[in-house]
Amino acid sequence: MEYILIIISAIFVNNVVLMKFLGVCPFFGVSKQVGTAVGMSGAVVFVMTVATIVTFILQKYVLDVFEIQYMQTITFILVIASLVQLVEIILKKVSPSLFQALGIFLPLITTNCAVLGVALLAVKPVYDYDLLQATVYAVASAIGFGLAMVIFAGLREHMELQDIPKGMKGVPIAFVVAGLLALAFMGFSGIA
Amino acid sequence: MSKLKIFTRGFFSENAVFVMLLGLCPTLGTTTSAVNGLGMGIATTFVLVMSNIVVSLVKSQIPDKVRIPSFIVIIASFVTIVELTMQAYVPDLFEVLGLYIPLIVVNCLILGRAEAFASKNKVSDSILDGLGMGLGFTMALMMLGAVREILGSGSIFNISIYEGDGALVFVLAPGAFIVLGYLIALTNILTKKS
Amino acid sequence: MSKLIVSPSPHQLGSNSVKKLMYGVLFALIPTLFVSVFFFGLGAIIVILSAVISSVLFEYLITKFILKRESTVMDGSAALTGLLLAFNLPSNLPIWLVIIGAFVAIGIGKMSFGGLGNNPFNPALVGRVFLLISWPVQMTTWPKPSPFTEKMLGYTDVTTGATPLGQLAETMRNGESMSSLGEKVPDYMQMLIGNMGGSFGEIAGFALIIGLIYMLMKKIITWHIPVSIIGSVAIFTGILWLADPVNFADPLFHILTGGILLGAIFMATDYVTSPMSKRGMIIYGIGIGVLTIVIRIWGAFPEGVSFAILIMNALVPLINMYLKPKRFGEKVKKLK
Amino acid sequence: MASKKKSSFINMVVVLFIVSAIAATALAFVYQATKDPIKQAKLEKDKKAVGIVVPKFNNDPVSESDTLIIGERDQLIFFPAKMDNKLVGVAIKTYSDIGFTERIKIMVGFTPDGKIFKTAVLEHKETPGLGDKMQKNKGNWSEQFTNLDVPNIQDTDDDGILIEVKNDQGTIDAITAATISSRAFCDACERAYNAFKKIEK
Amino acid sequence: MLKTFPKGGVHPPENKLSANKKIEILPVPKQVSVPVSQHIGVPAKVTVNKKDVVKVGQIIAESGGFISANIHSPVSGTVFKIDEVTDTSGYKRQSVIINVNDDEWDEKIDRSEELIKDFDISSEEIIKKIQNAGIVGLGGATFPTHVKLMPPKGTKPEVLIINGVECEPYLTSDHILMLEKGEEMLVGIQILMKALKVDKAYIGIENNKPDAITHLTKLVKFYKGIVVTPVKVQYPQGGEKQLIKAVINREVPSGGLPIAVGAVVHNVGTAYAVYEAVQKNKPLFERVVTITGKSVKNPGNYLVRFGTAVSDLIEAAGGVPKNTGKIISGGPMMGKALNTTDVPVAKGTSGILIMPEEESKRRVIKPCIRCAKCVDVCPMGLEPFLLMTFGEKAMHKSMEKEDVLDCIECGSCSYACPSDRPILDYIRLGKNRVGAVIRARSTK
Amino acid sequence: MNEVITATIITVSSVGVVAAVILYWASQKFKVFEDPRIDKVEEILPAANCGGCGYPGCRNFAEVCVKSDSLDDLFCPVGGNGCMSSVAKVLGREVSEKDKMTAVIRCNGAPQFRKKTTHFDGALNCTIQSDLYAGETACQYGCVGLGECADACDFNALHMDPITELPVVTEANCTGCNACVVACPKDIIELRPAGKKSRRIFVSCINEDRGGAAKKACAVACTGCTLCFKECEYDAIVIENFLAYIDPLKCVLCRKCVQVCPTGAIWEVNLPPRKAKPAKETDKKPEEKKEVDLIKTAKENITENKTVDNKQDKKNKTE
Amino acid sequence: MKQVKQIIHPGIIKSISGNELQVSIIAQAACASCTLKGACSVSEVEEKIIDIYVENPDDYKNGESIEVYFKQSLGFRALFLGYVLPFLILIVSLISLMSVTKKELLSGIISLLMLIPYYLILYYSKDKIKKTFVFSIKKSFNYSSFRF
Ligand SMILES: Cc1cc2nc3c(=O)[nH]c(=O)nc-3n(C[C@H](O)[C@H](O)[C@H](O)COP(=O)(O)O)c2cc1C
Ligand SMILES: Cc1cc2nc3c(=O)[nH]c(=O)nc-3n(C[C@H](O)[C@H](O)[C@H](O)COP(=O)(O)O)c2cc1C
Ligand SMILES: Cc1cc2nc3c(=O)[nH]c(=O)nc-3n(C[C@H](O)[C@H](O)[C@H](O)COP(=O)(O)O)c2cc1C
Ligand SMILES: Cc1cc2nc3c(=O)[nH]c(=O)nc-3n(C[C@H](O)[C@H](O)[C@H](O)CO)c2cc1C
Ligand code: SF4
Ligand code: SF4
Ligand code: SF4
Ligand code: SF4
Ligand code: FES
Repeated sequence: MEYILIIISAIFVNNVVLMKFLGVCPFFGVSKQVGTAVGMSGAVVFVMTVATIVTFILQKYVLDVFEIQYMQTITFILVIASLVQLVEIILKKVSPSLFQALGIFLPLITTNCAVLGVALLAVKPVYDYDLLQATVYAVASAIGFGLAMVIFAGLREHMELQDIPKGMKGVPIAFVVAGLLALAFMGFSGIA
Repeated sequence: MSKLKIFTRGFFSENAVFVMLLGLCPTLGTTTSAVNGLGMGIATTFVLVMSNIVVSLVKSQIPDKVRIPSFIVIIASFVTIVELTMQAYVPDLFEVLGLYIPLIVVNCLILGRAEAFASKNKVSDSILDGLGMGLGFTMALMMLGAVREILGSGSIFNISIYEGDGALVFVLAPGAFIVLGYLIALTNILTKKS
Repeated sequence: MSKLIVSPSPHQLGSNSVKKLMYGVLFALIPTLFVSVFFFGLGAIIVILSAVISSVLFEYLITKFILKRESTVMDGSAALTGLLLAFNLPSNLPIWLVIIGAFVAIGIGKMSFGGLGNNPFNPALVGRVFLLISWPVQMTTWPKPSPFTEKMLGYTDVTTGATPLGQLAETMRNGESMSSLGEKVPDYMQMLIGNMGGSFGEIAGFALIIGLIYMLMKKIITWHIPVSIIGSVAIFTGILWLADPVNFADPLFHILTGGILLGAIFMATDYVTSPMSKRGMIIYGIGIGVLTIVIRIWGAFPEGVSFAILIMNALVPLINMYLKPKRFGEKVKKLK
Repeated sequence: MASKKKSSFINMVVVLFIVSAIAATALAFVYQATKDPIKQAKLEKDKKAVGIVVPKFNNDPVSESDTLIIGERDQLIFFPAKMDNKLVGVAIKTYSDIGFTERIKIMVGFTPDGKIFKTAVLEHKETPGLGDKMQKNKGNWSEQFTNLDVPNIQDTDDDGILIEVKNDQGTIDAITAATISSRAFCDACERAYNAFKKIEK
Repeated sequence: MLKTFPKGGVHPPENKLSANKKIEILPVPKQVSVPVSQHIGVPAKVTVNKKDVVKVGQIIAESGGFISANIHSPVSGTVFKIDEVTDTSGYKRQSVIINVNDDEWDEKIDRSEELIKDFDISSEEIIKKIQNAGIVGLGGATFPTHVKLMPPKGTKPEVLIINGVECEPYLTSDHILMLEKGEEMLVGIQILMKALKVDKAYIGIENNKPDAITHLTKLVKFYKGIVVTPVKVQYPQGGEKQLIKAVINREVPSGGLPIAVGAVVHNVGTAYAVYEAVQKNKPLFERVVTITGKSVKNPGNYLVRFGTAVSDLIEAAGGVPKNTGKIISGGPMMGKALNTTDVPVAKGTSGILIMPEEESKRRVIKPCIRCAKCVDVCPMGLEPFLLMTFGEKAMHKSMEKEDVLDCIECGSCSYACPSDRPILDYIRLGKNRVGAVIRARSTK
Repeated sequence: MNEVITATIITVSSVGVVAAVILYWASQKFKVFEDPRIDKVEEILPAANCGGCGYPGCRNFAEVCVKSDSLDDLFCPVGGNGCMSSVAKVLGREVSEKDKMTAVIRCNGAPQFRKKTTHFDGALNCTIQSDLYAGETACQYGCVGLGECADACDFNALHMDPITELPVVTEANCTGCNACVVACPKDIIELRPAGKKSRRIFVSCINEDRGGAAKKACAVACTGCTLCFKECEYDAIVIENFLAYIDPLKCVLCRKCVQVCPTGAIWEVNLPPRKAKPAKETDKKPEEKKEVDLIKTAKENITENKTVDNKQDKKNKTE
Repeated sequence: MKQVKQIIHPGIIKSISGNELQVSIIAQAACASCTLKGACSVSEVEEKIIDIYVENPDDYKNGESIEVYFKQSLGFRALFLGYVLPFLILIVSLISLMSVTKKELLSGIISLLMLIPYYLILYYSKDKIKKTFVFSIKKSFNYSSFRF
């Protein structure tokens, strides 16, 4: 039950992009096509999970032990930046053709803000998560990110075909759509 | 490029928020009021200027391949400094801005300026660039914060300007997106006309 | 003989028009209008008038001065948006809030996207949800229905009461059993004719169904969306109720209360924001039904139709992308 | 871009090591320098809150504070306020987790007879415009708690809880449209009151 | 329930003004201009020269390839010239212009009215005869009939379906043909069956022609293997894919031919032409044409020689009415608007419809309200609104993905659209481009 | 040193070094050699991404420029010769000068010369109309005037003249990108060398009908009367299918043909005004003279660059 | 003839070696137009080169623009192998280890290490994978220049 609550809360109620404003740049940048949005979500789930597990261990068994919590930002960002690269290198090394296939399927997989943000949130003292809860939280957040992104990509593909007034075309209308999407997601608030 | 232009383009032609759409998370997340926007903007500006200075100083000592990680370390250090200082001297603001302070690290604006400008230019120019970009960012955040505060809480800089409740949405997440959308539309229209 | 006209086929056009459809829906709303005025009197009239007039006016002003296009107010869609927005409000809402709601509905919800046909979200609901979140207090104080009394002439100082759904939420929050709810809310017959609290357009179940029948007969809408919404609500709440009748209300209660009927018949069916294929419509309807109940039972809001419709509106492009109508001739059937 | 260094494995490792080391050192010093001010700032907040919620005193309640353990995990800090060594009130830092979002932390001050003197909100993440009306500067809702005579509240529904909103058969008017926050606030006060009773003993 | 296709379709007002008008024979005009391209496929090659004397039924242009058809002289006289004349396509095409002199028929043609039921020739001979007679589909597409009778390798025809649906409003030429020449047509069907080596034929007739249904049902008892199948009045019931689905419940696959499901579809007029070609040696040089329209004085059905100017035909029906807006060759749903009345009647001309001005004008285009009416009525299960948007934005690749080539151009979508959007115009545009690209790809 | 400082330095440095190793590895694995000249070439290119060069975008063109051995077949019509020579400079290669090309409109048939016989009422799109039939006039070759070409032009070099209902090229903006040529379903538009000082002479008609028919359909059509052909001393004019065509490479701009053309189908652009030759004018019958005047005024209308936003115009028509 | 959903990318032939074409994919993502792409920290900016096997390499020349076709289902399969499957391994091992050992640190590290055998397996089956993920190409067509 506790896990279900974490999942629902992270996906719907406190959606990372729509409610918590994490990873807004890729949310707007990579959401022009549904296909890529779906692909990206899959990758984000993996990266976010791995990143959260690693940073969680780092936090709890290094930073907390030595009482240097204030080094959180700098260690987390280094770990995350290299992790993302590591994943790609391994993939490329291990299976070049798989890597190529992903290459044309996905535009990019880094979402610094969201990954770092979720990693930071997962170790937040108020939540007091253990590793499993933190991981579940990360996975759910990533799914929430992916969900918002896929829905938004659908809306934007649709908007491409519509007759949007000149001044609103492109980015402005995308923001308004995102706003209305967030408005709709407010309906989930309080589910707990 | 003239010094003036280096300084001013961050305000208008290359404004991080309205034109280049960088650093959207803090932009949206911290602008529930003008003051919060201002605070976030200043924190970001500080990191931006300082990291620009340092990057510009050490640029020739750093091998190409570790450029990015080095920059990240430099930026992250300044972010931590900001974090610690704010905790010590403006704890209330720090609490409101919360998560977004550490997230300054990943604001593409900062890494972007370090990479695209400071790593290629003199220290003095880098300071100007950082200051211009940072203040442009601050201005944008303040504007967004001000609009949201006026519409959402009926006040500006915590000074009440009309009676009664504002439209709550503007303080909440949807309002952030919507207001920014219209502000961008407005800048588009204004810049196209002039 | 004057110049011959040449054009590609077809040379004959049907008799449908946007205007006809929109006025058809307006006509179908008339019974509801009467019922709401019957129960809420002057308040209903004031809110309706201010919503419709300001919607039409905003659309006119925006097309004329901002978009600089031909005015489109005569097609009736703005009036319809206004009327449906009004039906979603409490009858004692201050006029300035109604006007803001109309502005948001038309300005943000519709004209920002280029007007009729371009908006991804239902404008009236955008207006309503905007109001609901911005001014939750005003938006959740419901006047008591008061047929045939002089109170009908009151607008601001009428007695307020709770909606059945508010009672439901309260009951569930307090962990009381459903039988205690039964004492607090009107019986189903009363609900069907509209004698209960709530937004003044949503109460009149019977009148709304008349509207549905009219629209189905006139082929303005098809059955898919309303039926799948109501059906999925009935099934979902039915399962919960059968499993645990003490803690969950019965399906009929859920269908008759709140905005399910208004939403299913008039709001979810909005052409612009609903899917294009029949299969899509059914999925869309099921989504709305299930989300509504989820929000009602587990969410912070006592009512969830508006949110459910908006959320499914957001999914419509995806539905359209993946649930295409069945193409002719995809599979070959062998003759026996 | 005249003299970019060539990348070799060694110099990369060395450079990054140096950069990290310098950064770490610098940070460590900043940390050292800000450590005390941060602690101070935190104490200051408590101090200020304590100053608000209990009658005039002339000791240093913060330095005399103590932790009270209730149940398994619950820990509340209380601050005795003394006027000329005579106890004039106790401030209790309490919290509630049943709010709309995350934990609400408040400071509740009691006079020795168990009455609430005043309350102060320390931290909350409730919705601006709704739940945040519990803050003093956003509305006068919390005035209800000033001088609330808790021991003499009638427990109408006999559930043993004294501080409750009217919806739960209590005495407190909830914030309009924010019953949940109000309930959480009451919950925190109740917790503090229970702690107070424990201290009394 | 009556048979019909499963999805889509519209029911425009039928307006069969000329329904009970007997076939009249239009007098031979003074001059005819016979286009050499009256069919789908390669144009025929002219075989006569200026000043040559020709008889009725004599070949004047020879088939130019496999998918092509012979053209016979519809009149007797001398070839005046060979020139470019505007035809129903709206463009100038090569035509043979003949000055009429008398009405002298080729002697091989049997001009008697007598019904000849029996035939005893092989399938190959039938096809040869049909090919020589220049018969093309008279249902509108003018596809050379002999090609359809020679199924490609690997396919086997199982049933013959005769299209007597005539779902277009106004038109009645097939209807009257079924009434007056029913028996001849049935013999024609038997010939076609033999040619295809099938033993089953269905005649699909829309339910709004009860007299034709009863008449033919009575007659088919004497003809083995032929069944009359009444179908629901629903445009475009006459589209061959729809008709096949309605009659034998098989769906022609996307991009496939009817033969893929073992069916071959012919129009009733074609069947009659086959009868005349095989039993009477009469090539295709005249056909029944409906002339109709609400403002037309005498709507009627005329037997017209090809090459006759449309203006002559209109004259026979009482002249061009005042306030004429549009003159359409064919029905209102699929017909082609003419830019002049000086075009010749050709093999594909099933009717001439005259529309008054107020009915001819299109209405103001409004934005799409996504009402899905077009999706509902599309018999092919396409999404016309989407195709139109892609067309407007020149997103041809997306159109290809959305199966634009499946569109049968029935126009139901444009008809149903409440916003009066010219959906089919843009779909056609897209079909053109996409079709061309696909061909270019496959030839590479 | 203090414990915290030690811990800090150790953790951060070790994380830093690990990151360095990983990123170094990454950079090794992901090394893609991108010729730095590609960037430079791209910078020179106009960034119109119009595809006029035959490649999907400017960057692709830049890549091809860098990779291929000679620049002979490569030309960016938008940047023109200047741009190509800068590219050549960057790459240290030769570039052959290409004449500037510009679009010319080979239809002269303003409504006063080409009577409309029908009214087109379909979707306002040239291709849709020309797929349907020959057009509103008796000339089946001429411009249908719905401006698909102007829509296709990305450089604001084409607009529809509301009076002549024909497209007008603004030569200064035209980059010769070929987009309009591709767009026009009637093949009205031809890319021709702009000529010295932008002077050029061409036949503004593509009607291949016999003289009489052509003339009947359009008063300013080329009837294939061969007068110009006979007049031309440089063999620059060929007549095929009753239509004259002036070879831009052979034409020396003597403009004799212009004067002899009885219908005014030959255009001269940017040539200085000629001295009046009253003798020839009076030769003509009064009626014809009137017609020539008419043509002249019409031409003035045509050549005058009215900058009307034709898209706006079209919008109005649609609504 | 039912069409398979395809991902289509425009690309340019970079080089040809034997039957293999090296094709560079033109970025379509937001990055392509982003002004800061040069400054972006991570790997998305470099161009993507893929190898494509063709029967008739003589038909193609360097620098030619083509369209790369890739079955969408294959894209999802790649996604599954590259990200989703290791993710599942990670999660499953984490959950099971946590419930068995109750030791966070140990379970976390072991489940991360579980990825190593996964990638090893992937490494040893790379030839098979190569056969699965095939691209096909078609020459580019400009639709607007084609008509009847
Ligand atoms: C976006 C949103 C934010 C809300 N924030 C709060 C809040 O901070 N505190 C609160 O008590 N209720 C909040 N609510 C309202 C509660 O969910 C719930 O509707 C309300 O407390 C019911 O109480 P009432 O009986 O006072 O209306 C919020 C609702 C929404 C939709
Ligand atoms: C290129 C082409 C080839 C065709 N080949 C055959 C064929 O081999 N057999 C056949 O029965 N019909 C063939 N058809 C005829 C069509 O299936 C169809 O009957 C004809 O186009 C008329 O149909 P309609 O009037 O419904 O459009 C062919 C049509 C086309 C366009
Ligand atoms: C929308 C549509 C409607 C059609 N309606 C008829 C019709 O009413 N009667 C008819 O004989 N053919 C009609 N056709 C043509 C048939 O599809 C088919 O081409 C014809 O029956 C084949 O016979 P034929 O080759 O003998 O002409 C229609 C075609 C289409 C696409
Ligand atoms: C059946 C039907 C239902 C409609 N429902 C709504 C509605 O719920 N809200 C609304 O704003 N407009 C509604 N409209 C009107 C119109 O579609 C709407 O204003 C468009 O969404 C504006 O682009 C409806 C129209 C029809 C025909
Ligand atoms: S899309 Fe084609 S097949 Fe479908 S209704 Fe329109 S014209 Fe008919
Ligand atoms: S019928 Fe017309 S308005 Fe309705 S969806 Fe189709 S194109 Fe749009
Ligand atoms: S006029 Fe034609 S050739 Fe010239 S720039 Fe425009 S589209 Fe290109
Ligand atoms: S030149 Fe061609 S494209 Fe341009 S308006 Fe004329 S017909 Fe249309
Ligand atoms: S600031 Fe760009 S993703 Fe968060």
